[in-house]
Amino acid sequence: MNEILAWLGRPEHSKPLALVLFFVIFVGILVYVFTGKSRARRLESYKYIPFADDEQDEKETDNDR
Amino acid sequence: MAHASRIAAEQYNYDIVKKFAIMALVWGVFGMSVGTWIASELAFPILNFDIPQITFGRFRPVHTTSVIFGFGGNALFATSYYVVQRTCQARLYGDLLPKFTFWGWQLALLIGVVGYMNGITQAREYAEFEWPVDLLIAVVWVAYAFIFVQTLRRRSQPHIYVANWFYMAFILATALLHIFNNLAVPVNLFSMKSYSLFSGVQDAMTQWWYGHNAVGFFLTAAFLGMMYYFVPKQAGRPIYSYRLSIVHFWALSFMYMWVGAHHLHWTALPDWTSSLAATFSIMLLMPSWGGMINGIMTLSGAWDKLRSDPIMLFLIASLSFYGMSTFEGPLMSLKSVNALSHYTDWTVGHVHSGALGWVAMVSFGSLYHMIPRLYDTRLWSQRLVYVHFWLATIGIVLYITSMWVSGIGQGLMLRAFDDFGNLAYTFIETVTFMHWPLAARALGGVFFVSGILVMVFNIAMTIRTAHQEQAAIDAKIAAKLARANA
Amino acid sequence: MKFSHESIEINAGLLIVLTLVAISIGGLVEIVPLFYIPGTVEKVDGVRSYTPLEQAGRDIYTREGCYLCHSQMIRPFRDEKLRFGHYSLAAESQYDHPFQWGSKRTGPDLARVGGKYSNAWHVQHLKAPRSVVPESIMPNYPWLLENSLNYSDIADRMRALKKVGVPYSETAEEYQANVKKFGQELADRFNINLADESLLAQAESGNFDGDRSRLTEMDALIAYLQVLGTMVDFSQYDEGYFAEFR
Amino acid sequence: MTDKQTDNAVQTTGHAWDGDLQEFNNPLPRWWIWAFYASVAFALIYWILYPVWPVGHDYTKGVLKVSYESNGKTVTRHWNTRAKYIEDMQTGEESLKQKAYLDKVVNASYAAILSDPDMMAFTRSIGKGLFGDNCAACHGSGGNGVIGKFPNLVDDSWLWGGTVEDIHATISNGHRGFMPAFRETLNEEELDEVANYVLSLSGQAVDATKVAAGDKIFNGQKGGCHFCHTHQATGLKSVGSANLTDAVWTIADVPHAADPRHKLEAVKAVIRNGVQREMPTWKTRLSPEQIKLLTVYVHELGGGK
Repeated sequence: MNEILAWLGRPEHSKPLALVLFFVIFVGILVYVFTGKSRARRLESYKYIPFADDEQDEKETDNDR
Repeated sequence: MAHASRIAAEQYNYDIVKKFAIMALVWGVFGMSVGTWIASELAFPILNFDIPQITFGRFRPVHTTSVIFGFGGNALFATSYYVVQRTCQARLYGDLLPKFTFWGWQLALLIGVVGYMNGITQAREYAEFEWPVDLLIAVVWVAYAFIFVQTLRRRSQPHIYVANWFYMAFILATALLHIFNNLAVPVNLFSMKSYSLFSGVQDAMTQWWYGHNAVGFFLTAAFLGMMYYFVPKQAGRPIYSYRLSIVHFWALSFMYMWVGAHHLHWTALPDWTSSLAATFSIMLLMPSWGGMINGIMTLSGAWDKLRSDPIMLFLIASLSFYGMSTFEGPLMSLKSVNALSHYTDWTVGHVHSGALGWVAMVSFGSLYHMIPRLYDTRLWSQRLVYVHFWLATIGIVLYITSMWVSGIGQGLMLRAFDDFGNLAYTFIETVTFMHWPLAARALGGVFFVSGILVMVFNIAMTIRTAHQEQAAIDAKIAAKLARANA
Repeated sequence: MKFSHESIEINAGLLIVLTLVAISIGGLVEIVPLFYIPGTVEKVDGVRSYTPLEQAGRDIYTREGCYLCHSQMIRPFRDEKLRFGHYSLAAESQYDHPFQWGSKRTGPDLARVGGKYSNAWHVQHLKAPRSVVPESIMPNYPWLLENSLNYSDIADRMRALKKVGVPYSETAEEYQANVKKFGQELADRFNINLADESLLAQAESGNFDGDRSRLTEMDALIAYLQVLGTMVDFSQYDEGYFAEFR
Repeated sequence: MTDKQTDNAVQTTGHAWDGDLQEFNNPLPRWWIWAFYASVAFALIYWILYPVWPVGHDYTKGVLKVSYESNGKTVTRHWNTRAKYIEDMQTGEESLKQKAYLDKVVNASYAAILSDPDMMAFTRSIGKGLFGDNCAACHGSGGNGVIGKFPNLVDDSWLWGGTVEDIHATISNGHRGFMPAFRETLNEEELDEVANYVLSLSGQAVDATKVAAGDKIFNGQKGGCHFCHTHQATGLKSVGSANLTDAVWTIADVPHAADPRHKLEAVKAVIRNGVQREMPTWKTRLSPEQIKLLTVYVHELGGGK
């Protein structure tokens, strides 16, 4: 255990370590994004964000008329 | 309607967006014209005219800087300020600070470009700005990042739309690259000359880490941000898969930073570094294509729009060129292919299939979409958009094919051996061979510049019409008020 | 879907932090080890920093953007060896701030152009390339012969280069170290306190532009071109030696 | 514009809040995922085969090996670009083809090379490249030189000698051609006289009285031209001085002068300013075999001597 800690503590080993850490995070993101029906639904709903402002414009336009 | 947009104009800071959008076109015309000029210099060297300021070596950075940071940069400022406001439904943070980013950016470009013509350069490709300009850019960039983040924090939506992720990554990565690649020691405080902190192999690696990620984050990630807003908006349909956009965002931001060393295959850079870059370049293909798939599939089931909407034509063509050049890139990053392609016009052609086909075309499409909305009017002429589209497309096709001929031709000639195992061609024979491809490339440039000139005319007429409409409405209101008061 | 203001802020911050992490790793892994993995820069004899005149010439080389058409990096291929000479070593550009490996060969590689042509040829070729190579597409550089060389800040330039690691000397100890490393004659050339004298002396003895009466930019540029690729004597080494560093 | 916005709004509300599951379930395209896995697999294989990952003060070397000869022993190293290069130089197909001829060259005499059609075919092939990439910058791709700057190699006049041995020495060691400037020694009048004399040597129409005066200067102490050019004015190949009697002009551009006055001026300019020319040394750049073959190639350009 001490040896592992010592190995991890060496600055020149920080690169492979950082890579492994990031890879784990990346896989985590993948899993997060593609599991759970309600999460999928929620995530996909975000694609309507660009149209939300039109709706507002529209309302204002309606009021204007 | 007019009233509504006036409310919108108060809700959103459109003034700054207009400024950047117009400067994008100004720098675009200038930078692309200079590009066509230097392309012609290579075909017909007499065009250097023995004038130091416009010889190829000094004029080439003027071209690259004007198109990447002038045209591309201003287009990105304009669209990011537009998109972040519209998708957050919040006004841009600050009032003076955005203006500072505008004037600071134009000043940096101007000093840079005038400097190159007078021999003031760091001699690092795409990072030729000398140290005082680098400092100015750094300050502008910090202001930009601050404005962007503060605007994000004002959003009324709970979620940050993915386009803003791409813009955010572009801002962060550019800051990181800019700072580290420009570490240098000035000769003295009053000298425009500086020497890079690193030397030789480390300097080369840092420069191409920067150089390729200028492509990766400045010219790809940021323009994907543009794509993620303007393609759905113009198509009137949401993006194909939001989850795909999340995955490919993270894959792209992670993997791009590894690939710079593929510009240094077979050089004195250690082999491990360039092999590593090659493998990440290959793995980058699918994450890159994620954006293309998402954009193109957005149109699935609505392909008829391509027949009636020239702006959509620009956007979809840009995605096709994006797909093509992100396929070509990993191919060229393979050591065996790179051995042939490196140092030749193939690289130049590849860059331009991305720069003209992807970056310029997606910008044209987005600007055509955005500018009439900023001025609350319609485009003056749809027909001229078609004219622009075909001029641009012909220009690009001429450009890319002539560079394939020139680059692959030169690469093959330089490594050709005859029956005795001797070199089959001398270097100068390859120069002679390249004359006609180089001339054809210059012609491609002429087409492309003609296209943007048509656009500038169309946009100018659009803005003029907008002003006239506005004046007419104001007159009507004034008349009404006068009658009411009477 | 309830979002408090706080969690929005956290999300924006998290996005920034994660993005920063994502974009930092690649650069870290590829750049940092180049500074400490032994053998990245080969151990060879002969590589030295540039003399003041050569450095002034190098500054003109970068000013004119020569790197946009000429590489200084010969790759380990048979055709390049036959055409340009031995492939370039990392050691050969260890004092190059900035590096000038280039990315495009519109003209030939210049890594070993030193000594290949006479000074007179360079003068003629830079002034009017097509007068000697009719097929050339290089621009004319007549002003190099017209402009006097401005070397007023050469000592400052050397000082700046010294700060980034080039072995120029300012103190007596530094000078002695250079004498040991490069010999008396070169150590004098690398002495910042004698920068002007050394620059003038080299221009006088080299007579690079063929006109002793004037010190022009042409003198400096040719002095630089004539030293390119001449520092390492490759006949001293077995070919396998360099392969050990990769 | 209003119409379009209405369209968008209707469509958006329709999709977003009617909960159309079809829209939500846009999967990642299958082929996209599989292609991504394939590229990752490619990278993994690459990482096993080639040097890739920096670890500590070293890097992973990969399992691929390259072998080459070094000092008579076979050396095997992990795959790297430099070992690949040595391997290609030693055992590559093109190298072996060339080597077969180069090995013959080492021991062959010039006469043997010149009389063997196969060797001459090889010489022309390698010579074209060697000359084109090295010599042509000065002497022109056809060897015609530049009058006043770089000697013509296709005529029959050789400053430093035109035998294969002479040419070999010239290429190997280079030369420094030098003629002093006479602007201090001779006045305008005298320059005119010498120039008249020089032109008369190759039978150009000139002023007879000036020729006689020029003769005195040329062959006397005042000019001393004969020290290098000899009394016969045929030149000395030991110092590379020109033969002035053969009507071949390498420095003064007499052939292109419009009229006698310009011819005179061209010659006077050379005498007034002197000559300083340099041919670089090639033995440090080219191998002995290459120099030998280049010698034959250049010799053939001028039709030999």
